[in-house]
Amino acid sequence: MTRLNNSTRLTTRNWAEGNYGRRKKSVGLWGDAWRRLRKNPVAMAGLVIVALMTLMAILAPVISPHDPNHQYMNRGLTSMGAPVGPSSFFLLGTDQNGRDLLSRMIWGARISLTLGVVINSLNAVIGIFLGVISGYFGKFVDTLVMRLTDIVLAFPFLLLMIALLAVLSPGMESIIIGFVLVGWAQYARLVRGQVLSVKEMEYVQAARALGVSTPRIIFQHILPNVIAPIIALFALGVSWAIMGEATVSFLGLGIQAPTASWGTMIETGASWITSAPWLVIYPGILLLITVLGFNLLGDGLRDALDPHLRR
Amino acid sequence: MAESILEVKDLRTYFYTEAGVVKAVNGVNFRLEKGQSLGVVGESGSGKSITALSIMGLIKPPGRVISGEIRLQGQDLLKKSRKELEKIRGNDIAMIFQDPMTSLNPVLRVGEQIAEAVVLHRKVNRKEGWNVALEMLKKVGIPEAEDRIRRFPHEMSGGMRQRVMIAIALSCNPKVLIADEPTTALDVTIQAQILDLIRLLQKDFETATIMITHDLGVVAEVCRNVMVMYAGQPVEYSDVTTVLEQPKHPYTWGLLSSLPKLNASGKQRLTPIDGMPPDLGNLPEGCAFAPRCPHKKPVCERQEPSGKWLSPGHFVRCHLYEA
Amino acid sequence: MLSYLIRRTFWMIVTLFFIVLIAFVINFVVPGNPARTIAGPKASPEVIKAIEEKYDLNKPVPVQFEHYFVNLLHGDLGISYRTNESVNSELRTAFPKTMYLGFSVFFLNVLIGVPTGIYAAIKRSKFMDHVILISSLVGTSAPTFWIGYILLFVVGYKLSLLPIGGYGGISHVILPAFTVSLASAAGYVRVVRTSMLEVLGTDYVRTAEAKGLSQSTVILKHAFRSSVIPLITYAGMDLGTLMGGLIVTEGIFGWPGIGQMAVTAINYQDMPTIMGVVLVAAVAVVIANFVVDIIYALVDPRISY
Amino acid sequence: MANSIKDKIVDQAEKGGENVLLDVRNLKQYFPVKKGVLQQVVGQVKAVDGVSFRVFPGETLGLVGESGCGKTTAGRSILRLTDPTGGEIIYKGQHLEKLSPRGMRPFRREMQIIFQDPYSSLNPRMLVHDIISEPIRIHHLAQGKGVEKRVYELLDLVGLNRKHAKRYPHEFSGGQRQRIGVARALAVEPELVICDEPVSALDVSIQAQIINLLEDLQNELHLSYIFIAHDLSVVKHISDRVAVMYLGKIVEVAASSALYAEPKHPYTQALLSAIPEPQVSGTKKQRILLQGDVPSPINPPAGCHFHSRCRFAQEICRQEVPALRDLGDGHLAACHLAK
Amino acid sequence: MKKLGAKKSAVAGVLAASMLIVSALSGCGQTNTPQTQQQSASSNATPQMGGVLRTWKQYDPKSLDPTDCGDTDSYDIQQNIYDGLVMWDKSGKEIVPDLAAAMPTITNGGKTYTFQLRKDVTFQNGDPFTAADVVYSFNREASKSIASPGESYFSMIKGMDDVFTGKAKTVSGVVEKGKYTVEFDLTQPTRTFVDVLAMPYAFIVDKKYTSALPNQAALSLHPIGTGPFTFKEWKKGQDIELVRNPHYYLKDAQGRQLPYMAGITWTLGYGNSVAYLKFKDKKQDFSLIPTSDYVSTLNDPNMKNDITSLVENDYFYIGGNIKKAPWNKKPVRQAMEYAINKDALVKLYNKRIVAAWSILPPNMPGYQENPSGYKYDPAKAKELLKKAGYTNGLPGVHPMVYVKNSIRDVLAANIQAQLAAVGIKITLDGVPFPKYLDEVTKGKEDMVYGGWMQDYPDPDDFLNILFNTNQIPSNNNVGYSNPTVDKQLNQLATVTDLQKAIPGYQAVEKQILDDAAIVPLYHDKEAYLIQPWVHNSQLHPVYPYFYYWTMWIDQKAEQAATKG
Repeated sequence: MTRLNNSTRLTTRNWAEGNYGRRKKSVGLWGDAWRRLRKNPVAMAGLVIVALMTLMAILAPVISPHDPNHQYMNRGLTSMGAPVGPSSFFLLGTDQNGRDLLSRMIWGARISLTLGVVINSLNAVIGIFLGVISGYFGKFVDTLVMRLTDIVLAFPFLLLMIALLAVLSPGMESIIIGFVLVGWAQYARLVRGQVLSVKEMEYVQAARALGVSTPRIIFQHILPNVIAPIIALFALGVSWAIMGEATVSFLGLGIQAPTASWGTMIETGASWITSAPWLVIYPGILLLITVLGFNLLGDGLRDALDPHLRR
Repeated sequence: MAESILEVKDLRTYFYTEAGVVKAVNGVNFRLEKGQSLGVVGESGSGKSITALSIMGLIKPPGRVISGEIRLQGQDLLKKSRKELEKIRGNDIAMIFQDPMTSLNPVLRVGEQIAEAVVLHRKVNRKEGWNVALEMLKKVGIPEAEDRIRRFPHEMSGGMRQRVMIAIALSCNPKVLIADEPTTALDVTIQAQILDLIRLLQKDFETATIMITHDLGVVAEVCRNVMVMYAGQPVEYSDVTTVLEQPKHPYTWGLLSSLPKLNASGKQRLTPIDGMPPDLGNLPEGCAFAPRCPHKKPVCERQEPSGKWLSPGHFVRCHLYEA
Repeated sequence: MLSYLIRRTFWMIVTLFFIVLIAFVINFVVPGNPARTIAGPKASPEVIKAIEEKYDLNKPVPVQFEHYFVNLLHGDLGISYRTNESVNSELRTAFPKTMYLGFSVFFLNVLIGVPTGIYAAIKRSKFMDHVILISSLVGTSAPTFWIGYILLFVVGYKLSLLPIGGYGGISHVILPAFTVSLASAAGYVRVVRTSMLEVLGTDYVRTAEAKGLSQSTVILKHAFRSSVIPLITYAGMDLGTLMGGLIVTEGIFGWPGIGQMAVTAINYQDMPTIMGVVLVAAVAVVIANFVVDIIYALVDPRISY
Repeated sequence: MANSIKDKIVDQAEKGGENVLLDVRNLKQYFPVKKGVLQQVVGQVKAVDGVSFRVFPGETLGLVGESGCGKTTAGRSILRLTDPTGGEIIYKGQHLEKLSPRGMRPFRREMQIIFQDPYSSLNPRMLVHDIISEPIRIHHLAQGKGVEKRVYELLDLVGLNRKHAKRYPHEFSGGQRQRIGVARALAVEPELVICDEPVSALDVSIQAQIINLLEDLQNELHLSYIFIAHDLSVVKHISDRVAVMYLGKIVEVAASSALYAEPKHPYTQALLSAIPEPQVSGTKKQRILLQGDVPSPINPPAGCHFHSRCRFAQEICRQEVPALRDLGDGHLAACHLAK
Repeated sequence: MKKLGAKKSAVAGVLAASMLIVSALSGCGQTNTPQTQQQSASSNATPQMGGVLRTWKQYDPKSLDPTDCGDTDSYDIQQNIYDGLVMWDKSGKEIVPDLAAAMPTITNGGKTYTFQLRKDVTFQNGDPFTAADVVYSFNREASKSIASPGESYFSMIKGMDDVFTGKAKTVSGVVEKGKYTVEFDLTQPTRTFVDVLAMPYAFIVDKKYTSALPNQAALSLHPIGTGPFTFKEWKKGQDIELVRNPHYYLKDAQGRQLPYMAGITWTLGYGNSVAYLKFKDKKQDFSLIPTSDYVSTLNDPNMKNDITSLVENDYFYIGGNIKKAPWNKKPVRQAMEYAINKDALVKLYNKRIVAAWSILPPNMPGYQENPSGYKYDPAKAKELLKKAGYTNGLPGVHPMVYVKNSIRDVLAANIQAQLAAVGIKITLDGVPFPKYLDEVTKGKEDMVYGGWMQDYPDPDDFLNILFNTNQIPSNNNVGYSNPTVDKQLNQLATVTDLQKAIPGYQAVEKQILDDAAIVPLYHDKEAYLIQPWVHNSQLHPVYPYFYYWTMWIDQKAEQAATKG
């Protein structure tokens, strides 16, 4: 799985001085970012994928053609008990238990997205909290937090997860705990860096000169200005978590049966590549597309929200 | 009339951005004679830097030189191939940029950065290239040049770096030197040193110089002729005394009266130009300066002035002088 | 520079200490008695007691940690519960193999990533740039384990072009290295492209162009050289990720490195081995980051410590 | 009109009158230089190294010097945006240098700052309305509808349109943004405004607009300014008195007209002579070219900091730090040789 | 002893790892006999000498030291290097002499066993084999510093435990009675003593060589025994090489020196699916059949003849923890007996298992097909639940712990659905083997899906160890306790003639099932692939591996096949 790339931003040089921008009707920076995002067809493709996946996850009970856990012992399995291939009844075939693969893939979206969002929300909260403290107050706290992130980031992520999941019981909670133990560091580091640079901005100095209280400086002047890269990181983080869950599940430490999780589906389907290739190919493709969607969106957001592109 | 080195005719450089076509340079004409020094003055966005980059052939997408001629000793640079231009750049025309802190490659030694141009254009070997570099460093007044030649740019002060930039530019004895705000990023005492140096070398190398600046003081110091630009067009051209003392264009008036005078006695209120420079992506009809002009006439907002030579050597683009 | 080295080393040691501590804590909150696992269900209490004594498991956890730590200072990672052998000697066999695969991946990454990244930067916003960017994202998004199986099946078995798994020379390393590289080279492409774009927009590249240098000189001598630093950072950071990719890939292709060692050890809850692998991998990452910092200083004259 | 008041102030300053608004005494602001294994402090950047000056009600004190001379740092120390290393800051008779952040709060209403960079000085995530109303709310200067009314007043005051209130800073040009910054500073109705290079990022024509605005506001609201800038002509134009800084120290203070007409310190002389003037005819002044660069503030030359570049330097200059002496008529210079 | 999950652990610690093997091994043959279904190849063809068998293991063996032979992977390799005093014959039903010259004479009311040793045996390094080596080996097994997990199998030998607990220096019950005579004194008559002697922990090592080694681990890396193959090299994670021992003491019926093959190489490190592909590619002589490829392999004319299979002596079951409600109610347990459609499980496992209605597996002495006469009847199950007072199904959701692997996930999901259909809601708790052991051996679980594999073919190994009250909770994980059953089991253990004990065991088995202590699910069928040029690949019926020393390779056929 990929660790989140450290911000690789694109900067365009100011090719000419001065203000050439056309005066548009007043929009906030978010509106501005949205406009930029809309012009980026690749990012929009990502957004569409993400939206579709979200929709799929929410509407799973409505759109999935079968109960994802219903085992069709006769219709869904050959006489020897092998999965059956795609047909008009099972659009993408069945799995080893005679369950409808498509339905399981649709329900699997719930697991993947829930995990991705929950993990990253927790990471973001912890990371922002520590990053702000570390970046704004500096000194001892900063050293402590930064050393901690160094240590966390020095662990080979997957090994740590394996060790952790070997200790905790496999399952959703364990995955969340494990991924949060590791994942917050990325956020903290990013936020700290942002806070450090924003803190020196003259508008923060101005706020201090005006007697604005420290909490208000943090919440009104600093946080809103560091949020943009966090949003991009969030999208990339979701892709990281989805991929991570799949990898951990692949190693047999993931979500418990019979819950439909893409990683587990690929794991159990992996060895069927010769005899029932649909078991591994379709969930694999769906996983790839989803991760790609979040990556595209995250990249696009990073560009759209990048303050270096502004002015 | 002296020999013409560089002649720019009706140069137009546009940028095709998402927000529309930005007419950064919109019809620039001038002529530069051997050894002459031309000041190009204007505020941000007046197109003076883009003009320089256009001459150098360094306009990058989304920008494009859409029309005009740039004749260097009669040959139109706009018709040259990339390879041919590479032979001319740094050799016949050299350029100094505004910010000496960022204009030198941080990972290459200063000597290398001078020598590589010499090796390239003068077809000498590396060692000779370094010798030339050393000689140039001495010429631009860098003390302990033998030591400094091995240094990296970050080990030098801004003034020193700008001297290195000048050494690079002059190392191949160019016919034309374009200096784009060479002292804007420097302190005033260092600026004085650099301007002094430029003046000295101008004489020494007999290089025709285009000095781009927003500071009329700088122009007064080093230039013989001045071209004032506004919104991508030259609005007034003349010798420096005329422009500073008997300007004809309302914009030039405005510029001069905006400046606090050092030698003024007592308090005098400044007279700024109202409003803001126009959006180059959305130029007004008629004269671009009209919306800010205190002397505008109805015709100014309808029709672009074509410009007029009031005397040989004094050009003004203003409806006040067109009849 | 020297004092920087000392400071950096000091922090490296602190980091490593905490890594040891964390690894130890994780391993010793494991439910279940390792002695019982070793002895099996039928073992009498005496056997279990004897095994506990043998592996130091009857002591309080802080004492165990102290013993472990003191041994560690002597370079001794303990005895594997599973094989009864010293973890050191097992790592000595396995780690070079992981290095072999890891460096092959690195080589592929640089070989693919750097030229492609430069090319994309030159062709910025052109068709090929988009193609490269999108395919690099697809590469990053493809699950390593999934790709591994598919490559193994198609290239190894169906086409019989390369060996089907196992350890060996270049022909053996190609498939697993490529599997990992597919995801990570994409990162290199993006980093090189981005940093090249950034450098290509700088004033000093414009200066180089203004000197009349040819495009290739400008790109290779002026732009790439100074854009190499983000690449080094990325490569250093990527190492941790690489480890992850290697664990999965080693399992699929039967590559006898530390990744496989870890997975086996986890199946047996062989804690000394797990800790050994985690430590070695963490040390590798920490040292790599250290080396990266040193290389920085060598590559970038602006950095002095 | 206004001139008569100004003259009175200068007069007061020269005579050391009692009515002092701000008295800065021996202000020091050092920044540690860390190195070594344990990041021990091995030296200090003496950004501001014993600066003393006074500001009188209604006057503009210009603070000039080249980059790195400490003028900006001095401005920020006075406002306690950084904690000064030493010295006293006495505002209306009260010492500010030791106050807690809470204790500083009342004084935040009295002293304000306008920044150089019109881009980084406004929070890009806030509407202009919110930027200007924030200080009003914090200091409870108006309630409810009153806040909005006050915002509009301020916008009018700095020459902006009311409908601009509902826009974001990035939609404005540099000059307009600088006006917003001024409006924000004036929202708390301060008496003293520190203008930190407020026009140096602006084009000449816009610069003049802002200078005029600042002058008008001073007359209207009886503000005092500390005007920090490197552009000597601008400083001369706007200041009643001017202090020249070099390497963390003030080398010369005098009434603006006196200083420009007859600079006493060799550095001031060189500085003034270096200014390129947009005039061709008339008397060309004699240019004094300084050699070399400004020395490092970590390790400034002993004695007079300027001696390494001074054409008159003598032995005493290398040994002793010159004091800021009154050479008559309130014209102070820190030079052993000045008369 | 074996907990399955654990299968294949000849001895104690079993790994979740080898579970992959469990899922893969399994047979196709319809036969219930222990005979392996042999490929066409010729029992009448003459064995050829030479050729190297290229076989495979996913993981490195735990150890090549017999005191640490905790898993079948280690056993599979060690049995070639070492010999014991006795071994199982090819039928798996009878113990025959190995290093002993004959079966022991039993005296002292079944408490003294005297072995005469072979005199023609040397270790692979040339050292002669004598009674001193036997005594040394048992003392080594008992030693505290080694802490062998198999020590407790030999507790019946006098003084064994004393050495282990440090009360004595030497094992008093193993006595050298002459250069080639050894006497074992037991604390009480034990029918299974000779069975235990066939276990790998009782392999004999070279006293002179082993006692001179610098440390214990050294034997594992440089093992020397009397066996048919000599250890050559172990490249961790890559391969293990054994070569023919030319001085092996056994000859075949025609008087040819055994073994036939020049060596055996196990390549290590990759998974089942890769091994399968390598087998198909003829790069490997042996492979398991991945679950996913089983059906297609059966239908593949090129491969179906390469399959060898055998029903194993194991059984899998589910059960509630009888110590806890609601499983303490017999009707609830009985309801479960009727709730599971075992044919569905057989189908899901591609018929690589046989449905089980009994505890003892088909090849075990005393096997009965369905002692309590249960059948699949969900209506009856619901009725029984009602009888227990649960009209709307069992209250609560019950986590069922099992050793996780992909096939067990499939079966568990089906069990879950079947139980849900009669009103028993469970969740699945698939865990790694160590954690599974931790839960069940402490009786913490609510429900368990487990398995058991024989150590030796004696009903005692299943019924006594799994259902005696004194085995709660370490092996009697469901907490079954019936005083009558206990009494019978204790008595049956001392009966010296197994045949006489069988009717008693059958009655006990019926009683346990009548009490519905557990629900038997299925027995495994071992099945794997062996290339047609490998002959005599007879499965070991007790530990399902090969008798490598009687296998031979048709090298011409191999060359022809691998070239083509």
